[in-house]
Amino acid sequence: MSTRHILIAGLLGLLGLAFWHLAADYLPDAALNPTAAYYAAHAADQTGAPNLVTGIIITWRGLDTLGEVTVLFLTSAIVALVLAQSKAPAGAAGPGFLPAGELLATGTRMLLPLIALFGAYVIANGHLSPGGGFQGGAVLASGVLLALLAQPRMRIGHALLARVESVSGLGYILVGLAGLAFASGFLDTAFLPLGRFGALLSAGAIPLISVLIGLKVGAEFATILQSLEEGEDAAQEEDAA
Amino acid sequence: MIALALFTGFALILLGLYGALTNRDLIRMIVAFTIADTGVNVVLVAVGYLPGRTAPILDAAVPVAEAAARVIDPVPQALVLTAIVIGLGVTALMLAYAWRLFRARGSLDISDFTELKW
Amino acid sequence: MAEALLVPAVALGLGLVLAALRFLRGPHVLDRVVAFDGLTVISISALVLVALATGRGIYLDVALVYALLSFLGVIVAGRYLEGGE
Amino acid sequence: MSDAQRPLKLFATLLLFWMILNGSLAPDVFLAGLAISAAIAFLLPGGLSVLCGARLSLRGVGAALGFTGFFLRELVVANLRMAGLVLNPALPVRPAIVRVETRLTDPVARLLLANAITLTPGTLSVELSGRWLYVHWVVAETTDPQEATRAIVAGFENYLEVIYG
Amino acid sequence: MIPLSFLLALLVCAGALIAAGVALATASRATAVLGAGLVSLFASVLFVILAAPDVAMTEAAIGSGLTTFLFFFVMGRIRREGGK
Amino acid sequence: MTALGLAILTLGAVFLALGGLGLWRMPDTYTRIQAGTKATTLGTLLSMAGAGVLEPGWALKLALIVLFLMFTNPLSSQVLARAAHRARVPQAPQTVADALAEAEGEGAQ
Repeated sequence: MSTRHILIAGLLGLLGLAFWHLAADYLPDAALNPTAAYYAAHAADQTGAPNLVTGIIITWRGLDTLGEVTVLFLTSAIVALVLAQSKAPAGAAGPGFLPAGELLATGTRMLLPLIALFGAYVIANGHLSPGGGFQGGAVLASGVLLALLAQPRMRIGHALLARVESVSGLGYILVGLAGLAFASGFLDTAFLPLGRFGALLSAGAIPLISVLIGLKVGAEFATILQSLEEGEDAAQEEDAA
Repeated sequence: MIALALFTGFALILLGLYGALTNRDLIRMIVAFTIADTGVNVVLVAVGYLPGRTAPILDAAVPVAEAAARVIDPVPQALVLTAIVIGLGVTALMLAYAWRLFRARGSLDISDFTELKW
Repeated sequence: MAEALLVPAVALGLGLVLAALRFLRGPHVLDRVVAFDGLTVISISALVLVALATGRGIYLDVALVYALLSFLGVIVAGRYLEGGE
Repeated sequence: MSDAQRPLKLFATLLLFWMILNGSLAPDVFLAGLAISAAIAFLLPGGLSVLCGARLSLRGVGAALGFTGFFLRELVVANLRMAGLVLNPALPVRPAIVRVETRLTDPVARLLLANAITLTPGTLSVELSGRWLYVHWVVAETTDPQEATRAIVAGFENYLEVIYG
Repeated sequence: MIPLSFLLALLVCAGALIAAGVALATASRATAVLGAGLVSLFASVLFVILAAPDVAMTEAAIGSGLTTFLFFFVMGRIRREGGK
Repeated sequence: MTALGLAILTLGAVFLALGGLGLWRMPDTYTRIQAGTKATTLGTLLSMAGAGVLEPGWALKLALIVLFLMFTNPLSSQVLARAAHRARVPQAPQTVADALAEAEGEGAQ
């Protein structure tokens, strides 16, 4: 026991020594490296997106993002699968929280539309200001989480979530293929007009892809939250009742 | 400021790893893991920062022509952005397995799972 | 103006330190949750100060996320601790 | 409150918030806001907004302005008192949880009342059940429900009753 | 401009390290989860100071809201199913 | 104009610091919630007002931040106070009455 602690502390000490050298000798570059400089110089004429991070995520590194969304989908599917195979002991099924009070319930009913609106704003302005599909999806999932907290019985159906998830995933692939057909390659967003730099509807297909990613990520997070919230047993209980 | 952020990030990684390796409680191991995760993100963002420059978003404050001379490296930010999202997925997966183990064995203490002992 | 912003920053830092001390001390878990709540609200003003100092209005979007979503963590903790620790 | 009006009021509130968020009056922003607000108001039938249940007459608007002014004044008073309390070395607190009564029935009005009480001098809503509101009071002047109601609730309730009557 | 950012960065870094220390040292699971949430809160402010608002927004929405929820929910279920 | 904005901003920051002081000095959880909520809400309101005076172009968004905060902050405080009461967090020795505990006691019998 204690020898193990000492061993771990020693190993981590070695790692810390390596980190120390990395950090102490670190000197920031004076200028951007060539890749970043290229991205900064060509944001306006290639993607039309003032937010370079969104431009990189959706256009220049779009394939990585597609892969990442797939990984997230696999995660949510595996979480649901892992939890579906085990049942709660008799009499212990049901939510882990006590029922909410009236004030929280009313507050949730008032806040949910606002959170959804803010999520839509974050998604739609992803190419102009901080935000984009991933952030907006997280905000939307936070709305779902608030609904679960205030009214544990208030759930969006798993079937609906799965449908939103698969339709937006399919749409993402189709937009990518449209880039292959009408522009220079897979996931090239320039097949739609770039529009006026800095306007809401501009930057080619970037807002469209943002919306699809936002819906997909939001649905995946919501699936994870609901799987952890209910599990299989409580749903069966409802069916029986 | 970069050095400060780097040291904080590295310290968070070490603290998180130490906690994940020495705790016996599954939930607290996962908590320590998320702390290490945050530390990695801090280090990556700090490496992308250049002193005296501003966020890689072009608007009235940063015209397009000056962009390459005024903004910081956007590539690590794009990387970290996706890393955070995946990090949540990984945490959810670990918690799902922890819960499954709890239902199978009625305990969250790893010393009760003898076949995993090292 | 940048130097003048230091005065509010110091006052705000004092608030951060005091709330962090409460988080450190406890004694009950709910005291820590209260300190957490205070820290998130104070952070909103810190973000606005950073936005003022750098002159970038886009940072306000992050402050908006804090204002709208940071209370979720507090509510989750409160709802869990309702049933005892 | 008629049920047909509720989604419409929610839609109007959301559209207003959308325009404030974007801070622009461009036509594409407005059209996107129309679509998004309509979608949210349609998809969240249980949603409420501050306008829901409110009386949109001249008298209601006047009462709303009065409520806002009264609330801001009380907020400042609350903070000055709290500052005096915190900076006092003796820390003369006399806490109590007292029971007060409210006549309001509209859920939005009840929530606004509880929030206003939380932000005003020395009081904090703990629980709302039926017509009883349980309030934590830092420097309790009385424990009698009638007197406490007069001291804590009456000021806000007069305005809210006019708005959400 | 620099001293202000540096002052806030210093506070935030110290806060993150303290919160991590609390999270690892405490005996209570709930406090550990709160500590992790606080670490990601401070990290998010640090990201804004390091000029990464996109990352800060993600961390604020995910780190202090959704992750905390996952932990507390699983802990609530475990408490209900009779854990120790 | 700049001086006015800075003054309001500093006042707001002072109120935030007072909120921190209240969190630190108050004797029990309920009074800490009170001190924390009120002082930080007004402090944020004043800070945003000061920032709005300094940068008039940001005023709408700052107003929205204040609006959201004024709505969410009391709500979370109420949930916390309710949780503290349900979890039977001990109250300060100076406490004179607890009507909620009496009401719950009657309901249980």
